Amino acid sequence: MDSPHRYWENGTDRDSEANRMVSPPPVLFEARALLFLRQDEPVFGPLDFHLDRGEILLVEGDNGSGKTTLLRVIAGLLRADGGSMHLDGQILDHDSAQGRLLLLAHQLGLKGDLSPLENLRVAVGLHGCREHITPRDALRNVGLQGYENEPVRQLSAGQKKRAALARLLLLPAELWLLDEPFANLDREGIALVNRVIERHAEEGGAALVTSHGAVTFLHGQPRRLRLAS
Amino acid sequence: MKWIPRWMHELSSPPVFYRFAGVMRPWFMGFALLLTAIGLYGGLVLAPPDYQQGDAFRIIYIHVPSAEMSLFVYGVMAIAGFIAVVWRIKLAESVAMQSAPIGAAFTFITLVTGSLWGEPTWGTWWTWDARLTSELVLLFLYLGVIGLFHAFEDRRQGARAASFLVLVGVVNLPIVHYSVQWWHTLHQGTTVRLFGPSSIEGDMLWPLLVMMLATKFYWAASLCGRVRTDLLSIDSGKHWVRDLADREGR
Amino acid sequence: MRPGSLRAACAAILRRDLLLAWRRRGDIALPVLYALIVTTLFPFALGPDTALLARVAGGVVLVTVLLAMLLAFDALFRQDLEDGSLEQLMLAPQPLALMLGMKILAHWLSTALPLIIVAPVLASMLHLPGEAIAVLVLALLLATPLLSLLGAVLVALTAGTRRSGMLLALMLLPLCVPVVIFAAGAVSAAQTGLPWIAPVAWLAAALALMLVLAPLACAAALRIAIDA
Amino acid sequence: MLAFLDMGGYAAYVWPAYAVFFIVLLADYLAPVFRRRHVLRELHARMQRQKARQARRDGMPTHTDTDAHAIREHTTS
Repeated sequence: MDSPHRYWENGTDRDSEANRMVSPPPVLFEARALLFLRQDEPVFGPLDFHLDRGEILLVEGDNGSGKTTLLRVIAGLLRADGGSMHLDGQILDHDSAQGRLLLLAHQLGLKGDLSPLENLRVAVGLHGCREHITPRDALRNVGLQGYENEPVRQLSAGQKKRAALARLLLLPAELWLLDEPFANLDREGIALVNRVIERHAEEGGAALVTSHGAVTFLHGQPRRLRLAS
Repeated sequence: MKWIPRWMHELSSPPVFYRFAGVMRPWFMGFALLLTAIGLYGGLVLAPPDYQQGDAFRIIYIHVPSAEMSLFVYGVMAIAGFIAVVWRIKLAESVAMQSAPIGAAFTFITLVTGSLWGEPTWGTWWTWDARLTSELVLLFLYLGVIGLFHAFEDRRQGARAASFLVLVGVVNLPIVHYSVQWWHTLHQGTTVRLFGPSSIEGDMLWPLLVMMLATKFYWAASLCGRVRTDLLSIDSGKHWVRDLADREGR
Repeated sequence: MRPGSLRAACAAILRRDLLLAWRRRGDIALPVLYALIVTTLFPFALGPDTALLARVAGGVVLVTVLLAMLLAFDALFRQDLEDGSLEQLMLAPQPLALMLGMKILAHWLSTALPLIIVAPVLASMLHLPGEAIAVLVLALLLATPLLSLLGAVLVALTAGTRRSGMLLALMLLPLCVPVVIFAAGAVSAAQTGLPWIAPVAWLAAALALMLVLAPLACAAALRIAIDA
Repeated sequence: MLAFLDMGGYAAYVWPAYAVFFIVLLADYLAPVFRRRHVLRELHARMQRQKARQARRDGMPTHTDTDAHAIREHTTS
């Protein structure tokens, strides 16, 4: 605990730690002394952390501690004021990240006048598509069968979130940045998000998941990154 | 940015610039007043009346320096704006944004004095010639920059966005000027020339040059004052500003 | 994994925006209606003198089209910014400038093209002679995309601010002066029997230049404007 | 002197032009002076309020980091 801005709590048990020693999984994402200022005061950082393939990192912190900002910086929407980010060992900046990471933010990025299916097709057009999955499959996997052609604006908040999750299933990206993915969801939806994240991790992807502290619905015991306010 | 000299780097720190500007401002203003006194004495008293325009030509001593400053300030603003957009230096953002009101003031003066000069010499307050029209467009450009800057909640973000607009304007201004010239020839309007004789007498010329220098000093003084005040707002959470408020704010 | 191709991405954005415009086709009619109303008002203000109306017709139609476009500009990025689509667009593996170019194209197709289609009607309401109408349409075909591109840069700059239509007008005025001059110049040259190729060529040259520069500037402006 | 003020009959143009020049520039020069005073006074008042609140909370007025933080929060809002 050399800095008030970070401390680690390793949630993995010894066995998997030992397994890792045998065949160390390559680091997917790494942040070095990552710093973001607003009006010359740090919003977060300097932060050092890394994310292996198949790993989920829970970003904790109170409201205003900079969780969303951190995700937006990693996504390249905001420019960091210091430090560097590396994806697969290569420096990540504004332009090079594109397509390798996905952001699920508070604003879901769905067009209200289009149906979930049309929204997903646009996303596929922009990003390309994973193998062996179609937009229809993705919608079925998130429990939106029957709503494929309904305008998104007529769906409930939870259903909109599911449609956004379907986009994650569909698009080829290794690093997911999920901002409060459990908000607006019922118990079934929470289980769905957990399934989706776990599958992604099993397939070798990684995810940063934010949570505002009190409770997290994330399964298992992920590594935690705590942002102090 | 290794190539930036050390003194420049230090000067771009807000507290240092604040002190520097505070010291320099009275000197700049003093020179400006002195030169204005000399220039206007030369221009209003010593210079003989123009053989065509009589004494009306004496408006030249404020009109032409103002017109020159309206472009000069835009140039400075564009350079500072470029630095602000590319390197995000706080002082450059401030200089770019605080230049805009000064430039707008000079542009406004140019338009009003031009109009007051036009009435007795061409018999009209306003004519759509290339120079006047460009100057009007320049005024709108300044107002747009000021408006955009104030439309943002975050000062620094507003400064960067408005600086970008300044750079767009740099490309635009010459195009406006030439297009208005072309338009003017197309419509065969009244051809007027702002400067009656193209070769101006020495007695008439030197006060003009002095006045041009005076407005430069004035600009330096005004910019110092504005940037200085702006830095206080920008750095209002910083210790140096809070100490200052402790001493001078009561 | 199949990475997305550039052409697919362009098509996706273009299709999406046109589809959205189609779903809200009532909004397409608004600028056209606005232009119609403004043009109708001119004869009432100037009197029904045919010669006078014919003389000002080109300019009136041009300025009306410009103002109608100005009304529609605000919608260019506003929705995308509010629902988060713009962020998703910025994360896509395609060059942002090109994607924005597609958005501008879609916006032009859904707002300016209807205006160009009714422009001959508006012009003949003001008794503009036939040959001049042809030149007017040609000038509009070059001038409106130019305005769309210029406007897009400015809209991108104001994207991070509260709603401000007047500010946009103030910012656009200096930029659209040359466009208006050359477009109206072409029409009035055609009306008086002078060669009108030169101003049209200038417009075409400016359009070619802005087709390259404006999307890049737009992307840069957008990055500045959402950086908060 | 009167002849000078008359400006060869152009007094109605020359003097207003000079008046505009000096008035506009004077306003431009003085604006930051007043604004600077205003900014400092406002900041001082805000700091006093912060200090008073801090004193009520802790029993004694001090400069602390939360103080600075609160000021920053205030200016951004």
